[in-house]
Amino acid sequence: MSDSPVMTQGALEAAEHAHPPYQRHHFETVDQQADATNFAMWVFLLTEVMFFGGLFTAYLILRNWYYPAFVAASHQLSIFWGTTNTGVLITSSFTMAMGVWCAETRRKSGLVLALVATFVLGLVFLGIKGIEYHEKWEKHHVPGFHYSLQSFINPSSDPVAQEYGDKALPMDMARKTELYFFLYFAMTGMHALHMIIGIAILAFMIVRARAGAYTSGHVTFVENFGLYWHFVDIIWIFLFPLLYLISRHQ
Amino acid sequence: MSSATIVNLPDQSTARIPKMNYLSKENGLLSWLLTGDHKRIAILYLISISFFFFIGGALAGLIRLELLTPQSDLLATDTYNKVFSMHGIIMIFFFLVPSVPATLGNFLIPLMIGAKDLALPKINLLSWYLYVGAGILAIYAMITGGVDTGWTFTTPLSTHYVNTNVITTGIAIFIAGFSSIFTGLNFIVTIHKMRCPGMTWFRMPLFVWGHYATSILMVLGTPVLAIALVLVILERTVGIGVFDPAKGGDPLLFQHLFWFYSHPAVYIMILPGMAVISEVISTFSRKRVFGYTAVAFSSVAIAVFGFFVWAHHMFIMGISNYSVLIFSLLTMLVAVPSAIKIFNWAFTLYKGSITFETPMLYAFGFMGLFTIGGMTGIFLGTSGTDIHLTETYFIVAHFHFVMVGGMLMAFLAGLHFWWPKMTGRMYPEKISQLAALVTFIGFNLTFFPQFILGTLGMPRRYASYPPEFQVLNVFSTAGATILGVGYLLPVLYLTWSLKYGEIAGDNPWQATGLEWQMQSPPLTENFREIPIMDHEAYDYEWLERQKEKEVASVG
Amino acid sequence: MSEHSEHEHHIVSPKVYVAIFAALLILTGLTVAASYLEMGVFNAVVALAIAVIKATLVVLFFMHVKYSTKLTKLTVGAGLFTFIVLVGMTLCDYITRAWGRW
Amino acid sequence: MSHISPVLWQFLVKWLTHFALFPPEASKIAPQMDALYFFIVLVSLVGLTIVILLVLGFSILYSKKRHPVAVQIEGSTLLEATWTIIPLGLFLVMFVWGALIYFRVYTPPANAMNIYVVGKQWMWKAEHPGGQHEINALHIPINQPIQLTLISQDVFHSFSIPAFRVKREAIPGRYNSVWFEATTPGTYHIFCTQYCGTEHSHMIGEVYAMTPEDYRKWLASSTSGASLAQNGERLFASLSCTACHNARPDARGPSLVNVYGSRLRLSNGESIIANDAYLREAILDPSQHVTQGFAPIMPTYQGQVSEEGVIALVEYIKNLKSDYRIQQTTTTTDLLPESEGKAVSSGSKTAGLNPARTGMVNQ
Repeated sequence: MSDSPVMTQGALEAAEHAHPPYQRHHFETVDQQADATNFAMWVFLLTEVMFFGGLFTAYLILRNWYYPAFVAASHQLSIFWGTTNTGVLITSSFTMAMGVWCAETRRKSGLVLALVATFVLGLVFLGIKGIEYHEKWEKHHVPGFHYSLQSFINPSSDPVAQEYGDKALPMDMARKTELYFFLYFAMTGMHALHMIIGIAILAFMIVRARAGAYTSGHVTFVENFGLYWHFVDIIWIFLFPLLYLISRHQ
Repeated sequence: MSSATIVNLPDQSTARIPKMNYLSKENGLLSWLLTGDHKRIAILYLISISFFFFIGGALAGLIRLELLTPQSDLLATDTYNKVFSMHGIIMIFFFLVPSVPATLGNFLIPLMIGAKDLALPKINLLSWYLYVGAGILAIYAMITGGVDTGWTFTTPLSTHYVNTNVITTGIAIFIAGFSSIFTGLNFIVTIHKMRCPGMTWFRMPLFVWGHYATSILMVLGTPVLAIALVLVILERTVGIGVFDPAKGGDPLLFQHLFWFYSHPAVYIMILPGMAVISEVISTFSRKRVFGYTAVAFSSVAIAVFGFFVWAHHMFIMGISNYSVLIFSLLTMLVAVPSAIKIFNWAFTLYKGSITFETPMLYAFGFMGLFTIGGMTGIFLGTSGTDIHLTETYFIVAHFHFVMVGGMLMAFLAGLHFWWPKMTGRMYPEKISQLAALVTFIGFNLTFFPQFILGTLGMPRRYASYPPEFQVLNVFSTAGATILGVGYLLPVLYLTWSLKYGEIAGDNPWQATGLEWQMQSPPLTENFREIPIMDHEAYDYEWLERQKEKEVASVG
Repeated sequence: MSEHSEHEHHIVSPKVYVAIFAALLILTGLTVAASYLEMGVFNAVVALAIAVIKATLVVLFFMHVKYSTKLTKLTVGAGLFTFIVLVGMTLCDYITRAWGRW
Repeated sequence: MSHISPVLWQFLVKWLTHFALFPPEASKIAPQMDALYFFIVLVSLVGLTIVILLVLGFSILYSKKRHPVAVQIEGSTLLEATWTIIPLGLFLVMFVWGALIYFRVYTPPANAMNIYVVGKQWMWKAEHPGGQHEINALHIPINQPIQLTLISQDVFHSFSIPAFRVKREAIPGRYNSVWFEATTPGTYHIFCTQYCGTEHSHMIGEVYAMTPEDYRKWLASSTSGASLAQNGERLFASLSCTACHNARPDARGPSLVNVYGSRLRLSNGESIIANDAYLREAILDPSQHVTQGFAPIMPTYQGQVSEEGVIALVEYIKNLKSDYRIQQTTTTTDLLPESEGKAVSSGSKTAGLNPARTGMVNQ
């Protein structure tokens, strides 16, 4: 036990300030700080997993109950845009990973480039999402806002439904498509919200990276943000098959 | 040595509060509002949760007054419904969940493991702001019409059949949830990454173990409540239908999601209480906690098993018989670690050297009341008797025994125990012992009759009730007044002691924890240099040696 | 679980990233193609299996878990476990409801 | 003081004369449940006594005055094992015992008389098979198993009769059931125990357990003319159900004769038992489970039929033991042009035509 129970006055902390400026005073070493913040990010991601967990549970139950409605409604999503978006997001994850690598190896221009690429890809993803949402809005497939069952009780009126040869759903089943679309909007919306937050942080990081903040050995922030960005990617990796690919052959 | 107390205060004529401490380092409101110091944040939390406790308590008083007579004469039924809903919401989300962790835990965990602060001081401050923001929103919702769904927000009542401030309150709880997540996250990271050299897992005080288990529950459980509330809010605003049977949703799904958090939440509320009791019992019997590892692991076991038992709140709602079997069985398993703890505490007293200061009295109260509360939980976990007893006053009495008899007693035990560390001054001993006794008597008179009421079938959340239940209700209300006095006393004398209490010195209880080996109140940076832990937790022999050394060096 | 504060900070080489990136794109193509095949219940199984593989790749390499401490691995495991408890035990209730009475 | 004491006195007298620790045991399950209850009480008391004795005993024996120096003890694996295994064993006994009772309460015997109960804000409406309705009251014969099929029209309610030790939630969208067999004639409380809104505490009723003779008298005096099944039949005709469910060889819908309780093969290859819940679902969500060999063409009646209406239909279908009744209905419907307004009148005519057959449908 080296700490002294004796109380004396007048702390001389200044003398201890031999460590880098980004080290917070309550950490003993930079490594400890990096370790702790990295672990904190992981614990935060646990929270996020459980947050989406509730939505996934609801999705699985309702999908089992109303499978025909979920199939017909999922046909309304564009597989082209969905696949493109998956590609875009995976690419952005890749550029982010490269960004982390650049930061670790202290390549400033590479880092800026990677972050900008991630930023742009993130915006592209949201843009495509916007196109898809707009399409849903036009077809009255937004639950709660003049929701229309036309595509499902009268598939011949809907070119997409015709393309997949959808049979008309009985009224009661057709109504359940609203549940599908609700889950679609809730899950992708929650995901998009995470994207927006991520993009905002990215913008901030680009500015700081240009100033060289992350290429002087202090890479924790970039790494932790990378974890967040990859997590958002993983959520989409599950959302894509669950929402878009329920069945494309019926 | 053979006096009846272990309190060892410095000579009052010469002793002074150390000039340099976390309270005196900076002055002004801003230095508090922008602080990153875990100890100051703990004090901020202490003030705010006390505020909410007394609002919740006042609402409880209204409930008891209304139930004095069988008719709903003091409050109209809808007012009564709002009152008990707000009582539940405030007490659970704004008092019990943050009570011990955010105050005592926040204050003590870094001190106990030899760290200069929590790992993420800014997140810690953010969590307090979230809490306060949520609290203000909840109060705003209460003032502008209240909410009458009960704290359980049962769908479809909360989504389609009430027109009170469900959304505002829902958002408030959502935000409070994130405050709790951040606290838990901070604790987990701190306990993993910030322990001082030599502080192995099994040298940590059990207080830290208890908070570690709590934090796991906070981090993993709370987001599910958050999403459930988001869905309720969306159901109300845009009519999404996930919980609406008319649209093909399932109201039982809400119950699943809600109780997935809200059952572990009761462990969030009780585990920190148990954590306090371990410290207090050990200190006042001068003995290492009996079966340290068993107590440590039982905390973690409660946290883990706590996730498997949520559906026991739904036995009569029509979940499948098979899940009833599984969840009832798992509920029996989660009861065992609590029994282990109780017996270990009892055996800690064996061959100890026991004194009866206020914290110890509260701890004894905790053990008795928590045993009753825990055992009555078995009545409800047993699927057969649950049918008759659930949703009656039996369940009200049960969880008040656990929450108020358990957690609140533990909170008061802890508050008195660490009061000298937090403020540098002792509380007055005699009157606080009296307060502990008054609380204990008032509590039993308030809640014990409710077990009988519940067995007789009186449903919970009734503004009026058949007249044959009146007598027991009168007992209960009478008890509540006594209980109210029991809770007011500490506020008065603790405030008094801030100025007039005796100077406590570093270690008034002769306790072993690291937090007692430093000045009271502590320095802002806790430790001038990071200590090295070279002994087990609760090593009273080490403490003796330490004292001898000191005497020798002074001599 | 004890501290290894001075653990080697592993830098993953860009080659690994490129390989993973390619694998992810290929798997995305696969999962889309699979959805056009008629496989009965296996459609869902295949789609989820591919998603799990993709997620695992991201977690292990992009998120560096393969090179991380046991604590990080444990954290990931804990998240997965509680997620499965939530989904699994809730679904159990729904599935067994159809079994009817005892 | 002098003017308070009579009140106090009254109070004490009231308490002493009415004092009870548990409600009357008025059903067959009540003594069984109480046995388990008192077993757990006993275990709790023993446990509590042990804890109190330990704490008090040690406090006295090892108070600082008597025992100034503590003896450090690490722990004892044997003791830990003891207080892990003994409570666990006791808890498991309670679990098994409790589960047995749970299944008894929620598994109605085959000969139970079925009464439908609809919960709504804020009343209980009971529908007897004979067509008797009652609100916040339930008349039942003793020594006869009674099954309650519960549903709510709006929010969660919970139907509780403490004297019978039974309770079940009435939730919207699906049937829950519970059964009991009253043993002692008398009047007992019905409570709604799930918080259900403003007037929750007024959702109280009485259950009248009567001797079989009294019950028969009550039945006779409160009949409304048509049995529940007859009401269902009327509704069945007025909703033009017979257009498809007419038991003809070319019918577009399956025959409903004797369908209740049978195992149906579904179009997706699964099979399902046609119970109350299934019948309800088939009316409101017909395409959820389509019978094999039939197209999913049935329209939904969600929003068109009240819960009481569904109950009447279910009761009618449950009691369809032969084609005779349905053909009667079909022929009458066929005579009329296919407009809905007319169909209603035809329905009532049908009911009026066959008053003599009430007994058969009503059983």
